[in-house]
Amino acid sequence: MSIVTVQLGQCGNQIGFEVFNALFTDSQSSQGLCSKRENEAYQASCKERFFREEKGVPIARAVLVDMEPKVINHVLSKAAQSGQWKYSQHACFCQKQGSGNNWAYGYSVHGPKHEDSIMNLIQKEVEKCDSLNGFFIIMSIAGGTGSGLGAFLTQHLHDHYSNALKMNQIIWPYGTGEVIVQNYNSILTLSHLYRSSDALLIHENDTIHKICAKLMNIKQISFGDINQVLAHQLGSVFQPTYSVEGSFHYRRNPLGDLMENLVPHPEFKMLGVRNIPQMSENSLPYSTFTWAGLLKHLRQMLISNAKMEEGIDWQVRPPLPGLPPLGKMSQNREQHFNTSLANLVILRGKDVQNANLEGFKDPALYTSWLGPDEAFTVWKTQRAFSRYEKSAALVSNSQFFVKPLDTIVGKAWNMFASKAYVHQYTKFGIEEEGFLDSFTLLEQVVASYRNL
Amino acid sequence: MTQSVVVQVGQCGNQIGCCFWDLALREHAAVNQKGIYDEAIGSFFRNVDTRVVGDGSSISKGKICSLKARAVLIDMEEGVVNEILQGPLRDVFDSKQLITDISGSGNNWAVGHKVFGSLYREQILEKLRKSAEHCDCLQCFFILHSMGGGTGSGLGTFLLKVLEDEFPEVYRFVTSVYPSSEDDVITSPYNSLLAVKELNEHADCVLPIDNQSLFDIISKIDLVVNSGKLGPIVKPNSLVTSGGTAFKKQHKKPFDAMNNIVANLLLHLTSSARFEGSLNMDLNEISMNLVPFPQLHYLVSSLTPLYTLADVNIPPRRLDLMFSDAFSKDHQLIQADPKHSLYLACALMVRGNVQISDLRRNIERLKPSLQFVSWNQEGWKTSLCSVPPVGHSHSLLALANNTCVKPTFIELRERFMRLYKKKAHLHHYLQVEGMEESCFTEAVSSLSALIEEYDQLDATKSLPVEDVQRLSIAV
Amino acid sequence: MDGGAAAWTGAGPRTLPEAIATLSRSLPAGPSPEIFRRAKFDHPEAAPVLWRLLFRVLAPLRANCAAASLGRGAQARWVKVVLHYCGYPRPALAQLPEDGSQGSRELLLAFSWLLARVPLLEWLLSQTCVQLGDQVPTFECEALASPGLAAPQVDARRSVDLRRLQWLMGKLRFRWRSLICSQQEQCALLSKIHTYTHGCHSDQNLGHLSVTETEMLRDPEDSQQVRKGPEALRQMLGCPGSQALWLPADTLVQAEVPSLLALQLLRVLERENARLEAALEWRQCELIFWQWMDTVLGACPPEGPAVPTFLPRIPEHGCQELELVARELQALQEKLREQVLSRRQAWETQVGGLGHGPEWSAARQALQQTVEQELLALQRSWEQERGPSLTQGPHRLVKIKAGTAGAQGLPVAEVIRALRSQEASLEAMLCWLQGQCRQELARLAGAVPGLLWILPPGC
Amino acid sequence: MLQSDCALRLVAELQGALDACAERQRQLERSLRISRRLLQAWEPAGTTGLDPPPGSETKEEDPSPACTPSPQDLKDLELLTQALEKAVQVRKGVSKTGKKSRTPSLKSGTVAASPGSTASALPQASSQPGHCSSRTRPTKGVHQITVPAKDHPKHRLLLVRDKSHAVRIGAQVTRLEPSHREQMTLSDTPHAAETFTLKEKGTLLQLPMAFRKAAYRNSCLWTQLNSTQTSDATDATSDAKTQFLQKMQMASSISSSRFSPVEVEMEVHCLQKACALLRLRMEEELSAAPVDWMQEYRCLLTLEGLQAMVGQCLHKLQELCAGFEFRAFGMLALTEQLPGPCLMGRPLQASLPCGSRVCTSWGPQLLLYSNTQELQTLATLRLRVAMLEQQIHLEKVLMAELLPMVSTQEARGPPWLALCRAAHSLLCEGGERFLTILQEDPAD
Repeated sequence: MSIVTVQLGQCGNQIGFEVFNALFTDSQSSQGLCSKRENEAYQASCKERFFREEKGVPIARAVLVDMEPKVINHVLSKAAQSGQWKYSQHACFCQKQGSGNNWAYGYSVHGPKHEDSIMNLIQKEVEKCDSLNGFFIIMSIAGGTGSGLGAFLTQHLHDHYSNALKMNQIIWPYGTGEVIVQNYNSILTLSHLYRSSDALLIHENDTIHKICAKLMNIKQISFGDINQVLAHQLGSVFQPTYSVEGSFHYRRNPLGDLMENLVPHPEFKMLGVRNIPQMSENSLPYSTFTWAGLLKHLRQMLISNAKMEEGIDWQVRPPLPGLPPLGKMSQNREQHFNTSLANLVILRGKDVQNANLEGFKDPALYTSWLGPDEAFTVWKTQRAFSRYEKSAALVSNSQFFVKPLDTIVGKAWNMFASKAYVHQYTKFGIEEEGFLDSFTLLEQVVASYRNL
Repeated sequence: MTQSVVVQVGQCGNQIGCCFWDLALREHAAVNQKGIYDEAIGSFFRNVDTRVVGDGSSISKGKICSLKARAVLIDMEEGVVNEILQGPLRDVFDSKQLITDISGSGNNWAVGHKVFGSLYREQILEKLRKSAEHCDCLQCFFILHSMGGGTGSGLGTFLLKVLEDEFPEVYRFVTSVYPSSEDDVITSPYNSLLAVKELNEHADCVLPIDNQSLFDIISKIDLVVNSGKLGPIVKPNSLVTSGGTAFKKQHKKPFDAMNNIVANLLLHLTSSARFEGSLNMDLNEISMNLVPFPQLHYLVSSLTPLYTLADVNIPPRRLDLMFSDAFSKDHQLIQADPKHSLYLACALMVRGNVQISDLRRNIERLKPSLQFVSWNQEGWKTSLCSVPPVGHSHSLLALANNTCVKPTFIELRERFMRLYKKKAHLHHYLQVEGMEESCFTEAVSSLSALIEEYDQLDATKSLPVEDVQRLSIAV
Repeated sequence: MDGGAAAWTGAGPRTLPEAIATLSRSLPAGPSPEIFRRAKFDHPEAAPVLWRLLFRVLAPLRANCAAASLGRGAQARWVKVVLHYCGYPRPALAQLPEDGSQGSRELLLAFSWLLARVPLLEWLLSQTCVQLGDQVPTFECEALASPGLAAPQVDARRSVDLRRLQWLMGKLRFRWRSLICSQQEQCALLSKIHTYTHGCHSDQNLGHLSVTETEMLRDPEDSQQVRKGPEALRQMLGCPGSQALWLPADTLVQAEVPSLLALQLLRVLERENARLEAALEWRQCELIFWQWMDTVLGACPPEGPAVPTFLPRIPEHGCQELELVARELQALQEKLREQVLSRRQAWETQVGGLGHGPEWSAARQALQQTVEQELLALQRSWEQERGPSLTQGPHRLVKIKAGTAGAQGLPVAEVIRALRSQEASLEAMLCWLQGQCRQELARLAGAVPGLLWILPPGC
Repeated sequence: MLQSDCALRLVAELQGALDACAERQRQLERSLRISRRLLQAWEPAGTTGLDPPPGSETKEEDPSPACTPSPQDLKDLELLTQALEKAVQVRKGVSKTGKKSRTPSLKSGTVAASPGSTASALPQASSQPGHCSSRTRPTKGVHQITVPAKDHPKHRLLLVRDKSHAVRIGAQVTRLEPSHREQMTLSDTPHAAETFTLKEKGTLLQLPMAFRKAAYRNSCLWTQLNSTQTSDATDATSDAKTQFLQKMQMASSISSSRFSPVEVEMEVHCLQKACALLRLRMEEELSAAPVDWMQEYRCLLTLEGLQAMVGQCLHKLQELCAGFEFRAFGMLALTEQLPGPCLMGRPLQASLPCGSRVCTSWGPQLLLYSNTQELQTLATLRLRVAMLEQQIHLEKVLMAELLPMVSTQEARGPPWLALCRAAHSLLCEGGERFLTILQEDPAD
C-alpha cells in the first residue's frame, strides 16, 4: 500500500526532499547486512510505499505545494540532479505570492482559492497508487502556508478521503522565535489538525538543532543538516519492517498499524520520535553497539524525556508500584518522569531477534488505565538502516510535548490578551472566537496529557 | 514571484531612487551571469523588446533585451529627473514613467498635497495603473520621499491615499527621510508633521531615515578609510556609489553616499524575496511580523557591517560582531537607541554565508541585553538569503519595531510647536485651497496619539513580566 | 441438460426409509434413517445425534467451528434458546435434559418443525456451497456486528477507566478503515485478474476465470511438493460453517498448496453434487415423510400444563428499546400534532379568500399524489430488505463490459442502490441515538453551575 | 472508573468487535497475498518497467485515456500471462523434458524462453500462412514487447512468440475478429511474432476435464433445484407441511402469540429506523421556508402524512407490546446460562432463515459489475453498512451502561466530570471528538 506525501511550504518542501532522498538512498544501499532476497523485498516494499515508476525512473509519490515558486524549483532540480529519483513535474503547485506568515491568509484565502487545483493534483497522485494507505503531510506550524494551507488541506483530505489515514509531520518552531506570530499560527494549526488529522508527528527545531551540534558534531549548522537528521528519523520509522516476526513479509499498512497502536484516543494524538544511535560519519567506525546497550539508553531517553542520547538524566526512575494514581502523578512531576500512553519501538539490524524489550513492558512506564500489552508494540527487521549495523527508533505517545505545547499556548495567550497582531487575522476572517476555540481545545489537550 | 513598483517622489526620493536602480542593476548583473531574464530580475525590472513600437511589449522569458525599471518618477521640478534621463541610467526609464512640473512645491506640503495632488491625480493614477499592469503579481509599492520638503512630503503622502484606494491589496512601504534639526528648510517641521499623519493612516510600513544618522555613518566610514589603518583599496565591483554611478561627484557630495545607504537598505530588504535562501522572507511577512497594531508600523533599521556600505576592502570582522553592531546606537539609520528602549518585534535578515546556527547563537547571546514587550518575549523574525551583497560574504539588516522612534516624534512635535505657536509661515499653507487650521491640529493630535501609544508601551517596561491568567480546565 | 440430473425429476424412491435416506444425504453429515425411526419411538440413543444435528443447523455459521468446541450441554441450551426465539411452540423441548440422554422424539419434532417452516435444505445447501468464483470481498454484515464466540479475556481485577474504552473504540475505528483500505485493494486486484483472464472460461456466462480457477492453472508442476493439502481441505470441509464463507484463496494459503487444488475442489464439488441430487430426490418423496411425521406427532402424549421455563432473549434489553421507541414516537406525534393543527388553521383562513376553481382542485390533487408517493418511498426505505441484497447465498462476481444487455445475473448497481438507502437509514438511526444521548447529557450538564461546557465545533 | 461487571461487558463488546475486525483483516490479507502473487507470478519485485519500442506506438485512433493500459498494468499482464502460459505447457506435458530449472524470468527487455515446442501444438499455428516464413527468421533472444497499436476497451492477453519460443506479451488493443486476426499477425512487428489471445487458445487453458464436468453438473443441479422448487412442490406436500405445523401448534400448551421473539426484535429494529427517518423528514419539512402557497400546502400535506405514519407506527408498537407482555409471563432466566455473551444478539437473526423472508433462488448467483470502481463502491458500502450496524449496536450497549451511571453518580466532582467528558465523546461523537469543560472565571 502506498503513502502520498504532501509537502507544504518552504519547510515542508525542503524536508520532503530530504526524506525521499534518505528513503531512496537507504533502500538502494548495499550495506543492508542481509540476504539478497530480503534486501529485494525491502526495496520493493519501500518502493511501493513511497515511489512509483515512470519510464524506469523512480518518482516520489508526492505533491509539492507552496505559494511561492523558489523553493519548489530548487527542490525539483535537486532531486533531478540526484540522478536516482525524481519528482513528477506535474505534481507541483505554486503561486506567486506566499502567505506572509499569516495563518489566516493560508487558511482562508489561499486554501479556498486553490482548493480545486491542489485537490486535483492529489487525486491524480492517489489514482497512481494501486492501493492508498494514507497521506503524509509535511509542514511547519509557525509560518503561513505550511500551517494555514496545511490545516485547510488536511481538513479537506479528511472530508474527501475519509478512509485514508492522515499523518501530519509537524515542525515545531524554535522556542526563541523564528516567526513572531509563530505561537498564534501554531495554536491555530494544532487545534485544527486535532480535529482533522489522525496523528501529529512532531519534531522540534530546537531538538534537532541540538542533535546536529552534540551528536553529529556539526559546527555551522544549516537547515540542510537539520533536515537530514529529521529525514533520518523519519526513515527509521517508515522504512519497511516485518509484518509478522520471523517471516519475510513486510508490513503493508504502516500508517494504520502505527496509528492503531499509538493514537486511537481522540485527545492524544501527538507523537514524538527518538533515535539511537545517531552520530557523525567520523565517529561511527569507532563505535560498537549491543542491543542491550541501545535499548537501555533508549528507555532512559523515554522515561526522562531526553531528546537525544547525550545528557540523559539517569536519576529518573519509574514510580514505585502500588502508589495511588494521584500520588503517582505528583511524584512523577517532581521527578520529571515522562509517563507514556503508548510506545512503538522499531529495531533494525543484526541479531534483531535477540533484542530484549522487557524494559519497555514495565507497567510503571504507562498510564494506569492502559497496560503494556495494549500500550507497547515492537516492529523489527533484520535489514540494517542507513549506516548503522544496529539501530532503534522509538515512536512515543507520551508527555513529551506537554511542556512545549503548554509554553506555546501560554505565549499565544499572553499575546492574545494584549490583542497584538489579532487585526492581521481578523482581516482574513479569523475572529477572536476562532482563537478562543483553539485555546480551549489545546488547554484541554495539555490537561489531558498532564493527567496521564 | 512577486513584483514591486518603486514610486520616487521629489528631489530626495528621486536621488535615492537613482542610486537604488544603479545598485539593483549591478546586483542582478553580478548574480545573473548568464544574462537570462529570470524572476529575480523580474521583481524590479521588466524585460522589453525595444524594437517593438509602442510601450515595448514585455518579454517574460529568455535573454535580457532591455531592462526597464518598475518605477514611477514624480517631481514638481525638472532638475533631478532630467539629470537622471541624461545620465547612464537613461535607458532604464522612459518618458511614460515620469511626471514632472516646472513650478516646484516651494517647500510647502499643502502645495504638494492639495494643489499638485488634485492636479496630477489622474495622471499619476494612470502611470501607476500602467506599471501595475506590467506585473503579474504586484506585491508592494515602495515610496521614496523626504518629509521636510514640499513635493516629496506633500505629494508623496497624497499618493499613499491614492494607492490605498486603488490598490488595497498591495502593500505600501514608505522610506521617509526625516529632516535633521539643522535642516535648511524652515518649514520642514510643518511639512513633516503634516506628512506624519498621512503615514500613520495610510502606510503599511514606514522605514524612517534620519539625515543626521546617515551623515554620521558616512563620516565614520570615511574615518575608518582615511585613518590609514586600512588601505583604501577600491573594490571594483562593490555595490557602492563609486566610479560608474549616476553622479560622478561622490566624495564631494555626501548626499550621494547617504542616498546610497538607503538604496542598500531597500536592496537588502527585498533580497530574501528575490533570491534563494534556506529561510525565505517575503515582503508581506514584514508587516505581518513587525506590526502588532496597525498604527505602530515604524521600523527602525540598521545595516551591518558598515563596510558593505563602503567601497573599501576591509577584512571581515567576526561574524558575531555583525550581530552586535546591528543593535548598537551608531548603526541605526535614525538617531535612536533601540537597546535601551522596548522592542515590540525584531527582524533579522541575513544575506550570504551564514547558517541557522549562527543566527540562533546570536539571538541567544543578544537576547539578555535587549528588552522585549511582555507579550512578545521571543519577538524574532529571521531570514536567510544565500546570495550575499556583491563583493562581500555576508551582511545583516535588522528591522526593529521599537519605542526608540518615539524621541524622533517628540522632537518633531517640539520643533513644530515652536513654529506653530508663533503662527510663523502659517499663511503660506492656509492660502492653499482646502487647507485649514484643523489640518494642523488634527495632524498634531495624530502624532500625539502615536507618541501616547509608545508611552503606554514604555510604561510596561519597568513592570515584571507575568503570565496572563489562562483558561482553567475543569478536568 | 445433464442426463444424470434429469433422472431424478421423474421417478423417486417411494418408501419411507428411502425418503429419509435422501433427507439424510442432503444434510451435512445427516444421521442415518435408522435414527429417525428410533426417534419416533423416543429411543434415547437417537437423542445425542439429533441434538448435534439441530445444533449444527442452528448455530451461526461463522461461529460454527468455535461453537463446535462447546460442551454438549451448552450446545443443547443453545438449541433450546434459538428454537424458542424463533417461536417453536412446544415447551416440552425446554424441559429436556441437556445431557442428551433422552427426548429423541421431541427433537425429531423440532427438526421437522424447522423443516416444514422454512426451506431448510435449500438454505443449508446454499450456505455451504462450494465457491469457485470470487465473492464480493466482504464478510457477512452480521458477522461484523456480532462479537466472536469465544469470551474475550478481560482482566476482571483491573478497574476500567473510561479512557480505555475510548482507546478501544478508536482502535476499532482504525481497524474499520484498514479493512476498507484492504478491500479496495482486493477489489482492484480481482478486477485486474478478471480483465486479464477475459475469454478464458468455457462458461459463456462467466467469460473470465476467478482467482481460484487461475490459481488452479497457475503452477501444476508444484503439485508434488506438498502432501498435506487434501488433509487441510478435509479439515475445512469437516466444519461446515467455514464452508459458507469460504474464500478459496484462504484455503490455499492455509494449506500452502496451490497445486492439488483442482483435485480437492473436484472432491468437494462431487460431494456437493451428491447432496444436491439427494435434495432433489427428497422433494419427490417428501410427502411420505410428512405423512409419517403425522404419526410421530400422534404418538406423542399430550403435553402437560405449561411449566414456565423459558426466557426468550428479548427481556430487559428489548423492553428498554421498546420503551425508547415508544417515547420517541410519542414525542414525534405530539410535535406533529401541534404543527399540523396550527398550520391547518392558518391554511384554511388563507385559502378562504383564494377561491376554489377547477385549476386549484387539479393542482391540489397533483400535490396530494406527489406527497403520497414521497411518503411511500420514505416508508419503503425503512421496511426491511427492499431491493436486492446479498445476504442470501453466495454470489459469483462477473465482470462484464459496461452496457452489456441481457447478461444474466444481478447488476452491482442495483445492489449499490439498495445499500445506499440502507446506509442512509442506519446513519439516521445512529444520528438519532446520538441525539438522545446529547439531550440527556446536556440535561445533566445544565444542572451543574459554575462550569462552561464547550462542545467541539460543529455541534 | 467503571464498576467491574459493567466494565467487563463494555470491554468485552469492544474487544469482540476488534477481534472480529482483526480476523477479517487477516483473511483479507491472505487473499490479497494470493491475488498479488497471481499477478506478480514468481518474480521478485523490482523488475523494471517495460519500455515500448520506439515507433511502435502508432496511435491511429484517438484512444480513450481510461482504457490505455498503464505500464504497471502491462507488467502485471505480462507476468500473469507468463504464468498461465507456463501452465499450458506443463499441462501439455511439454515440460517433462527436464528443463524445470528454466523458470521464466523477466528482465528489462529480455524474456526467458519457455521450454518445449508448444507452437506447433497450437491449432491455429498451422492455419496461418505466412507465419511460417517469419518463424524461420533466426531471431533469437531479446525482443521488444508488442505494444498496443490501438486502444480498445477490452485488453486481451496477447502472447507473442518467435522461433526461439520466447514468450512476449502485450495488451492487445484491437479486439480482433477471428478473420482479421491473421492479417494483424502478419503485419504486426518486424519480428513477425505469432499472436494469440488466451481466449482463442482457451481450450488449452481450461480446467481439467473431470473438474469441468463436475462444475457443469453442479450448476445444472442448482438450476434444477431452483426451477423445481415452486412448480414441482406438490400441493399435497405443502398441505401436509401446513397441517403438521398446525397440529403441532394445537398440541402445544403455550397458546400462540402473534410474534415470535425474533419477529419482535426485527419489528423494533424497523420501528427505530422509521422513527429516525420520520424525525429527519419532519425537521427537514419544518425548517423549509415555503415561498408560495403551493409549497405551503405541500408542506402541510407532508406533515399530515407524517402524522398518519407516526400513528401507524404507534399502533404497530402497541400490538408488539401486547404480544410481548403476553409472552413474558413465564420467563425464566435461562439466558444467563448461555454459553457466553456472544451467542446472544444479532447472530440469532442471521443464523436462521426463520424470519419471514422467502428466498426464491438458491445457490451461487452471478453478480455483474463493469468496472473496478463499481466493485469498490459495492465492497465499501457493504462494509460501511456492517460498520454502522456494529456502531449502532455498540452505541446501544454503551447507552445502556453509561447513561445510568452518569445520571446516578452523586458526587459531581472531577471524577464525575471526567466520566461525563468520556461518555460524551463515546456516546455523542462516535469517539472521534471531545468536549472541554471550563471553570467559569469568577471575575466574569
